[in-house]
Amino acid sequence: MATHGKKQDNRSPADWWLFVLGFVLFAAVGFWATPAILYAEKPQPFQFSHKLHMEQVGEGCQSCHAFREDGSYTGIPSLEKCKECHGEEPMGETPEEKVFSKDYVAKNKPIPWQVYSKQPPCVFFSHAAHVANAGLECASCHGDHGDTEKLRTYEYNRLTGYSRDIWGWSLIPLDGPPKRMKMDDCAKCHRDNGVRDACFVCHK
Amino acid sequence: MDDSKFWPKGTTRCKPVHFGLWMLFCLALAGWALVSAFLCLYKGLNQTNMNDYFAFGVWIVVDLAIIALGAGAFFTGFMNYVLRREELKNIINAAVIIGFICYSGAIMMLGIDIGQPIRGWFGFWHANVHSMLTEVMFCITTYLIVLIVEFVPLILENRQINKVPDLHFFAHNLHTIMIVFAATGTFLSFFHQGSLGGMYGVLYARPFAARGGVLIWPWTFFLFILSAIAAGPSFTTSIVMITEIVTGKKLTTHKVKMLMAKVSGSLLLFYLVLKIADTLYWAFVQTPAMGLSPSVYYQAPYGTWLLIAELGIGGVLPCILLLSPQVRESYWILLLAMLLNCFGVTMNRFVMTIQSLAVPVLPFEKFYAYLPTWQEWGISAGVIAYGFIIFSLAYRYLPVFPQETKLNPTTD
Amino acid sequence: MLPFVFEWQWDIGHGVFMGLFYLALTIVSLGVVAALAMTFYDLYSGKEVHEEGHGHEDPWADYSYAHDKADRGEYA
Amino acid sequence: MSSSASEMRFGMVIDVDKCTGCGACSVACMSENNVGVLPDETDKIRSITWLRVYQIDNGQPYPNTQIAFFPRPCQHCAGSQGHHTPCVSVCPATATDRDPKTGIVSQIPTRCIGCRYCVAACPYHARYFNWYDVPWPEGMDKPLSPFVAPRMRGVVEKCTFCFHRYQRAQNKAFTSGEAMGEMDYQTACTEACPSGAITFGDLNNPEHKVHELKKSPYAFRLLERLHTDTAVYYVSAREWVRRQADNYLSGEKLAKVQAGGGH
Repeated sequence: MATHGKKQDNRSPADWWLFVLGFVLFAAVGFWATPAILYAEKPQPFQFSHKLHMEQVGEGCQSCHAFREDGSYTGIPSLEKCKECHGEEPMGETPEEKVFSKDYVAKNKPIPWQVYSKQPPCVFFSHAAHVANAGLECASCHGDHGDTEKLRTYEYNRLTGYSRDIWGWSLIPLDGPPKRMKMDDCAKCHRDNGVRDACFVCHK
Repeated sequence: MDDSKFWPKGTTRCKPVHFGLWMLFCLALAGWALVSAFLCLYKGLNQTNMNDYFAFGVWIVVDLAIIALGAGAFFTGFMNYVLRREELKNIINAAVIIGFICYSGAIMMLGIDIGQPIRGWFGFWHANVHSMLTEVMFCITTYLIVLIVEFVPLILENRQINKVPDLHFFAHNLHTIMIVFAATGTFLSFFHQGSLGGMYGVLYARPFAARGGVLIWPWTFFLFILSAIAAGPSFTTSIVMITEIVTGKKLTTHKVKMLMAKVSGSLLLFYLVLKIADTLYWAFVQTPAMGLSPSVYYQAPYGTWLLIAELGIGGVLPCILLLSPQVRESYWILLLAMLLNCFGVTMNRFVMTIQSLAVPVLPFEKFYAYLPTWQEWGISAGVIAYGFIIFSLAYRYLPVFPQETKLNPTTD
Repeated sequence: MLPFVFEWQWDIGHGVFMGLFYLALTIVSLGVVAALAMTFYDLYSGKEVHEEGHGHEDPWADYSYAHDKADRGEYA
Repeated sequence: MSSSASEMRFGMVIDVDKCTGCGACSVACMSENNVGVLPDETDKIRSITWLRVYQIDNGQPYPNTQIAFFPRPCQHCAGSQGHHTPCVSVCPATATDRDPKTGIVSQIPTRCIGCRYCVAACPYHARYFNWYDVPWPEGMDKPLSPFVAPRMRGVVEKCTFCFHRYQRAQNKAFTSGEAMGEMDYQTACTEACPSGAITFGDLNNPEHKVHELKKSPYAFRLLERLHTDTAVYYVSAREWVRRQADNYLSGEKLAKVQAGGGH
């Protein structure tokens, strides 16, 4: 027989609060734990001060990060570029430079830098189009990287292997570069500047 | 094991042993599908016989066919809830379940059919609104949601579940506003049945499939809607009749079946007139304008027998049968006519998919034929097994047929 | 799908397509919400469940949809 | 690049009478664009050849048999008479588009969901689906070009007119300040062709060779009557070759639908 009817009596307010509490608790754990699980750290070969170097060189960023004659971009300078100034004997006193001279310059071994802004292989990015053609500052995408005294920790996504800088720092599109270098961030800037191109312009 | 307290009130069902054996058979069929699906997902689509000439294979044919046959759900719902044909309430539950099976089955198949299933959501997120396939994806998914909403109250009306007051009232209230869902479903279904046809009609560089039309809609858009609503009610009714034969019970009055047959037949006649006009224009005006003759289209094994099978045996013949009152009176000929109608729409979807791709467009290209592998058949069979399982469970435990108790009075 | 996705453009195509899509979704979700609200009302107003769902003499005689209408007196 | 310049349309003029069918273009294309070699390359309806060379003949018995070769890259259709490019408009996920600046039809494999609707839409069979995981044996990944991303299983790929070479040429133009010349951007197949059968350039630019070549009375395009408006022109002095480019009813005159010069 139908003896139910007043079922709502079974649910006391305490049950609801327990539910809300559990929900919030799990959401918080997920929010903090997920990045910790998803991203791993990788050390840079040795420390490097952009600030120090900027004081020594004459032409700013371009002194080391330059265009080649065919319009391609060198990106991180090769060891040869470093050797234009550095010899096997350290120029300064820092222990970092000793490592650099002993392990890399002396052995003529390329430095395996971890590149924060390295994009997945499907992405085409032209520094020439942005710097030489559109006249953007390096800092508009790389932030104050050129003024830093230390290299921050490099983090990468354990699943994809890509740098966390691509899209791991914030999921909501409040931060643009350098905090985030997602396709949406490129697209936003393009759209704001009235450049709406075919997919091929940024993909290969 | 006695499950009789879950049966709808006042009905009897076969012994659990028999039902279990039948389920085992269905599960075996589903197992074949699971093995096939695993191979296709793990090793890739090289497990099929599709290739760069037959980009679409038997899965798309089955997809299109079951979606056309599932149109019985929206059209019966439309006639029942919107046009207020009260007598159709006796078959609407079956129509909804069959529609749900067809649509969910089709979506599961599509998940295996695309090369990168994990990226399936790109079609929604990065939608190209100019593609007919985008329209299909959006409408099918949304309509499946509608079908779930329509199916849920029926599940909640299981004799035991319905004792829970919350669920009882929820089911009851969903029924009260069913017209809202039925109308939305009609709108959605109308568009994606059309978009499925539009998918082929817009392939303007594929002379076999291409059609003219109005605005953005090629004629196939309208022809697919019409053929689906002509075949859908036939499919629903024939499934009910087959269930009657298998269970040995009368589940709806013959009057309901005759009404469905009449609707089906009239729509089929309307469809056939337009389809034949379209075919004649296509064969004698459009095709020569592209420098082709219909004889190029119909090469072995895809000969003109396809045309005869689709429009003759699966079109004109069932149309005549369904529209003659004497035939509608006869149980067996009516069933035959309805099955022929379903066969016709299936042939249409087959021809539009496979033959469109088989016909070479470059003059120096070859004419290829295609045969599915056992993995492709396995997944197709899986959808059928899935349908058997859902429909059998629904029949056993849910009050699908309102007239059942009246038509099968129990002696005890 | 959403206006901040890269492919989105404020044109007729997107307006009509997405407009109809979201309209359909809204109608369906509002329908479900309405049914839920009615259910809560029924429960809290203390409405009793009839035995075996539909306490008519013959529970199958005017089942489901027809019975809904009968409840609202549309057959009267 | 100055946007005031008139719209470009990159395209090819392929001299069928010069083509010897050697296949150098296909090979150059495969190595330039990281096209993999499948476990079974005899399965020709599943293997990937962005630029396929078709062999055609005049259907006459020996000794009157003549053969010719049709190298067939993606035709980079524009679509005319109210039509879009056949493949671009059908893609549900916007994985392919046509760049109005260059007239090049792109394909973004990382966006492709693998529905193969575009493969069905293309009458030239220029689109290829990755039915297999491409096996790059140990060491075979070393000579991959860094300018083109290798594709994964389950996506569609096709000829891009070596768009990465356009990007490179553009970079050079940006840094040097000089406008991009005709020879700065040439496809790999054009460079590889030993008999000079393929000419590549901007069809709309009167300074480019293709602009003149496409006006030849012997120039034609594949399936002109479908109104796909392709960017690849063919040239042959032999009428039977020109006739093979499109479908004709028996007795129908070639001249009736001959595109002749421009479009």
